[in-house]
Amino acid sequence: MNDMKESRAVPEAVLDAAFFVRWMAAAAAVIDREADRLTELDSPIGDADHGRNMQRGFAAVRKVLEAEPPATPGAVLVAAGRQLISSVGGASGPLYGTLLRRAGKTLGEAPEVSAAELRSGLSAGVDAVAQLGASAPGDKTMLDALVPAVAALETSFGAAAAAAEEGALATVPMQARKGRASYLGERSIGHQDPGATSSALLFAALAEVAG
Amino acid sequence: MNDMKESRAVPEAVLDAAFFVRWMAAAAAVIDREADRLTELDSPIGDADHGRNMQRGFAAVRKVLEAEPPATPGAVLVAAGRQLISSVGGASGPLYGTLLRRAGKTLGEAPEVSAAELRSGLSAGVDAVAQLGASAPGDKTMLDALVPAVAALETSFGAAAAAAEEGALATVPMQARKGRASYLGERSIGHQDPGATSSALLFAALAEVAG
Amino acid sequence: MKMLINVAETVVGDALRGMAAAHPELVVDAENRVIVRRDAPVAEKVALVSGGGSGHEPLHGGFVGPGMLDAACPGEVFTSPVPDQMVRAAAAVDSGSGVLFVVKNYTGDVLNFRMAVELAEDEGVQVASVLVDDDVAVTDSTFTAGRRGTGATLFVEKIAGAAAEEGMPLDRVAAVARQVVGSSRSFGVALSACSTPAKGGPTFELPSCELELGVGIHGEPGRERRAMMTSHEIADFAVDAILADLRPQLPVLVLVNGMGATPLLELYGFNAEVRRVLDERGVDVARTLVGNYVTSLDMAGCSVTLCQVDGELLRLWDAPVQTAALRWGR
Amino acid sequence: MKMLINVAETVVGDALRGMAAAHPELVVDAENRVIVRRDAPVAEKVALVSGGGSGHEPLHGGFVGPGMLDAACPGEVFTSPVPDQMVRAAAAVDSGSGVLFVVKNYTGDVLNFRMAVELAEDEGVQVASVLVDDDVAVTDSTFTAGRRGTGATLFVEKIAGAAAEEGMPLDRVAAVARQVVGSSRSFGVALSACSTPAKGGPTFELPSCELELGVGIHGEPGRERRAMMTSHEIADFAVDAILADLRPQLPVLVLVNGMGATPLLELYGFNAEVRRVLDERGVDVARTLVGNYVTSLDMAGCSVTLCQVDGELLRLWDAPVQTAALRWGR
Ligand SMILES: Nc1ncnc2c1ncn2[C@@H]1O[C@H](COP(=O)(O)OP(=O)(O)O)[C@@H](O)[C@H]1O
Ligand SMILES: Nc1ncnc2c1ncn2[C@@H]1O[C@H](COP(=O)(O)OP(=O)(O)O)[C@@H](O)[C@H]1O
Ligand SMILES: [Mg+2]
Ligand SMILES: [Mg+2]
Ligand SMILES: [Mg+2]
Ligand SMILES: [Mg+2]
Repeated sequence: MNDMKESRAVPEAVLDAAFFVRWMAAAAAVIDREADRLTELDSPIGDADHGRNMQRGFAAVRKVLEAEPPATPGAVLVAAGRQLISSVGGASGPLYGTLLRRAGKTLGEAPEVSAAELRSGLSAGVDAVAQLGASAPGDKTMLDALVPAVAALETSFGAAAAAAEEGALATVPMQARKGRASYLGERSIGHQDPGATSSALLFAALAEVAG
Repeated sequence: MNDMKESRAVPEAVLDAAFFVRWMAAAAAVIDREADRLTELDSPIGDADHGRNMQRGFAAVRKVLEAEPPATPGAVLVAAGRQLISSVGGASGPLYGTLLRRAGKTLGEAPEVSAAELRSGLSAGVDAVAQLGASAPGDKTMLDALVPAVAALETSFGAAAAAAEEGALATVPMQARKGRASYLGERSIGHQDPGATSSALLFAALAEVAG
Repeated sequence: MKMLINVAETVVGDALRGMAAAHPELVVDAENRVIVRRDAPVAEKVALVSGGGSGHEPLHGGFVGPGMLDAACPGEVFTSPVPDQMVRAAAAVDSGSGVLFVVKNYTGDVLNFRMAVELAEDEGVQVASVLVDDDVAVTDSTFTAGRRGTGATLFVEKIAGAAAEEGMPLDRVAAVARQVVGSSRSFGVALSACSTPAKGGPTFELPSCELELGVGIHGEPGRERRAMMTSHEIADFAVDAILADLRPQLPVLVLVNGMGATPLLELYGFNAEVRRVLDERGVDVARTLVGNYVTSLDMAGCSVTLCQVDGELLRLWDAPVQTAALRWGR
Repeated sequence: MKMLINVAETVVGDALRGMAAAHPELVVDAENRVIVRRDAPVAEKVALVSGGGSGHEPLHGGFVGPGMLDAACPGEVFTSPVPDQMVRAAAAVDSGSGVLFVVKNYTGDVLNFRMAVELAEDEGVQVASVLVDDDVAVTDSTFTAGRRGTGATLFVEKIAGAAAEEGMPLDRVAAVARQVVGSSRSFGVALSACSTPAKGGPTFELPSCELELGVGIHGEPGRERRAMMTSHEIADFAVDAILADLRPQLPVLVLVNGMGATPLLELYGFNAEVRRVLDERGVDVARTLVGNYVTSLDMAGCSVTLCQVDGELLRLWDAPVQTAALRWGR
């Protein structure tokens, strides 16, 4: 994913509903490819279902977006978020569902949004995740990828993808304080968080479609 | 066990109750030593309990004979047989129990018996086993060791032990027609019968105490 | 192989003490290894006694209680109990109306129960026996020890138990039991071997890509080893093996039985496939029971038992039963 | 790892179809994944709804029926169900007297049920929730997701179910449920990992000479790995871990629960050891339940749950229950 750092900065980009549909499709594709790895990561410190959960969720998202493509960026994200909530279950369903729904609601009904607007939308989504999960960066969760990614979005989609990836890697030495991995106490140290890893995939997909 | 072939012929021997108690004690000892092997043999073509069954039975036999040593050879075998029936269960309990009980009853109440009398007693016992088990030599059971052993007893205890051992080995290529191994059909071929093996141990113990 | 035990030697006795602690409605004699319903002997009632090797729990101890067995005699793991246990059990439950021994067809069980019949009759107890031999995997029965007794034992104990509870005399209860045996067939598969405490490891090796077809309940290998099959394929194979031997004209009771280590989630999924095959073959299902009832320690796998029932057998099946493992009705 | 399945993707749906075939007394909606007792909604009765990941069977679907749950929502294996299922279940069972959600404390379950509460209330259903968090293996709960919900769920569903059946109003039923949670503690051990269909193999590697102490019911490793222990030692460890947190002043209900692959023979033997420790520690036992009730697919191991009960809770425990997995009384 290093080459994504090279993606051009896109503060000037204007993103329409089709772009968001492409993002979700790319996310579904990369998650399909990486599902086994996500489940593997969820095995030593979780319950070995994260890959399947994400796969099921994004397959449902892709299906609903293909069947009835919403007219606005906000509507795409809201529909995707609702679909995740209705099809994933587990911790990741409501959390990712809330991330996208809140981001979508923040984008409002504009037919096109700027990269900066997307960044504020995602930022609001990440705040909602932290609130719902009662979690913060450093807890060894998806937030450890999401928070730096949204911050780096100021620079470029590629930078965001790279930051998410780095954030996911940074969860390895952490002791989990939220989610299933927290039950392991110190034994959670030394493993990469599956949710942070899937978050990195979502930003990789974003950089890919932007890129 | 090859050296047992060298045991002197003892048609002239006179065997008292103490001899029979020693036989049972020697049988208990050798079965203790070989219990795991018997269970191993019972594993591919049975239910992996023959060693434990025999061990439990002969431990009980030894205990009762030590606590109240019967006065006659016949009484020793009857008591041993009853003890096997009361403590083993499985197929081997009633079969070996019947073998010893019938042999003991055939010996009657004489305080000493000759080797020839022992042979007739065991011969009656083996007939009773065949009747109870509705089985015959060639069925891949204890009879494949017992029948040649009793025949060879005419020569010597050592010869009987050797014949029993040979009979046990001869079960390897047989297809089982009785007992649990018969459920396997052709897959029972190529394995030594655990009951024939424990019969060989009983005759090895007999040669040892005679020897 | 790790087990939740102290030492192999005390496994059965320990389990009986634990059973006594959990079931005040039973009298569990851990030393003599007899489990008796607390209100036995029940006046005017034929008593049912069964038993067999341990390792098949809840069979038989879990089936002691009103409407099913009056007593059970657990042997060592996979080893028939001894005649002394059976005689003691018969004496404890006989009300004077006689005792029915329910015997699974294994050489050991048959021989030990046969001796027990003689001894019990010597003590003045009237005894009848019924032999359960339902496993269609064992063929050529004239040249072998005959078919094994497996899942149908549950049907026999439940239905004959209900007949006894209704006050039928010994010969009628025995006849009902034999009717159930004649109407029942089973087929089992293993996805893994089991580990006995005495052996301390698996009773046979089964590669991770294969399964055993036609296994019994004592950790023996089956009649045939094949490449792993789907639940759909296993259901086809097992049901067809049964139907080749007994084509039901009447509705059937279905037992989808787990061998011990197969999750209930999978057993229910398998039941969906069993029902599909039965529908395809035109066999009506009257009742279905799914669970771990006639087990093989920690073996992974399952068996299917079908029992075709007329109105009378179905009524007896539906009659109330109050045991540790099977309960319904009032 | 071999499983008795077709493909991993359809495991839960297949199981529900098999459950529907076996249990005509339930309405099983395999597509929408809701299991409802057939006579729901029961007039004037508070309804109990629970749910969670699949793989813990008979929990929760096996506990649907008179005297216990009105509906259950099974998620994917080890994955919380989605809010839509819970809302659908609540709508199906609400008689107007309100619905109690019984939620095991896992982030996923908590978040999904929380969303369901909002949605159900939007639809005019009065909802209360109770969170089950009984696992003493999880410490430092202020810095973690808190204690896990495990075996006590059975006690909560049974006892609150009886309270609802008696006609108690929603706040009383919820209070009873919370009293059970407050009075219950559990501790679990694993002798092996389990294998999920999605992963196709063990969720962790456990050498043959070691066990995991303090495991949950989702195939996670425990808090600590040790050299294999005897049943005696495990009982000491588990019971003492519980008593260190809650020292019962009243008699207790004991659940000796199998994780799925541990034979009932071993569970009963383990119960003998649990009873011994409790006797030694001066804890009175009111009732004992031994079996596979809150499982972890094919994991070998067990858990102990104690629930201290006053006369009222004991009466509600003893009250009749008619579900697939738990039945007694009339
Ligand atoms: N409280 C929380 N806040 C933020 N993220 C969380 C929280 N709890 C769990 N997660 C994320 O969810 C991921 C696990 O998702 P998943 O495996 O799909 O659900 P479950 O844990 O229910 O099986 C974790 O790796 C972590 O990143
Ligand atoms: N019908 C029979 N006649 C003679 N011997 C038999 C018969 N059935 C079984 N056996 C013997 O019993 C042995 C098995 O004994 P054991 O393992 O103790 O009992 P079980 O088969 O009940 O587990 C077999 O190896 C065989 O030698
Ligand atoms: Mg997970
Ligand atoms: Mg054997
Ligand atoms: Mg045996
Ligand atoms: Mg999960």
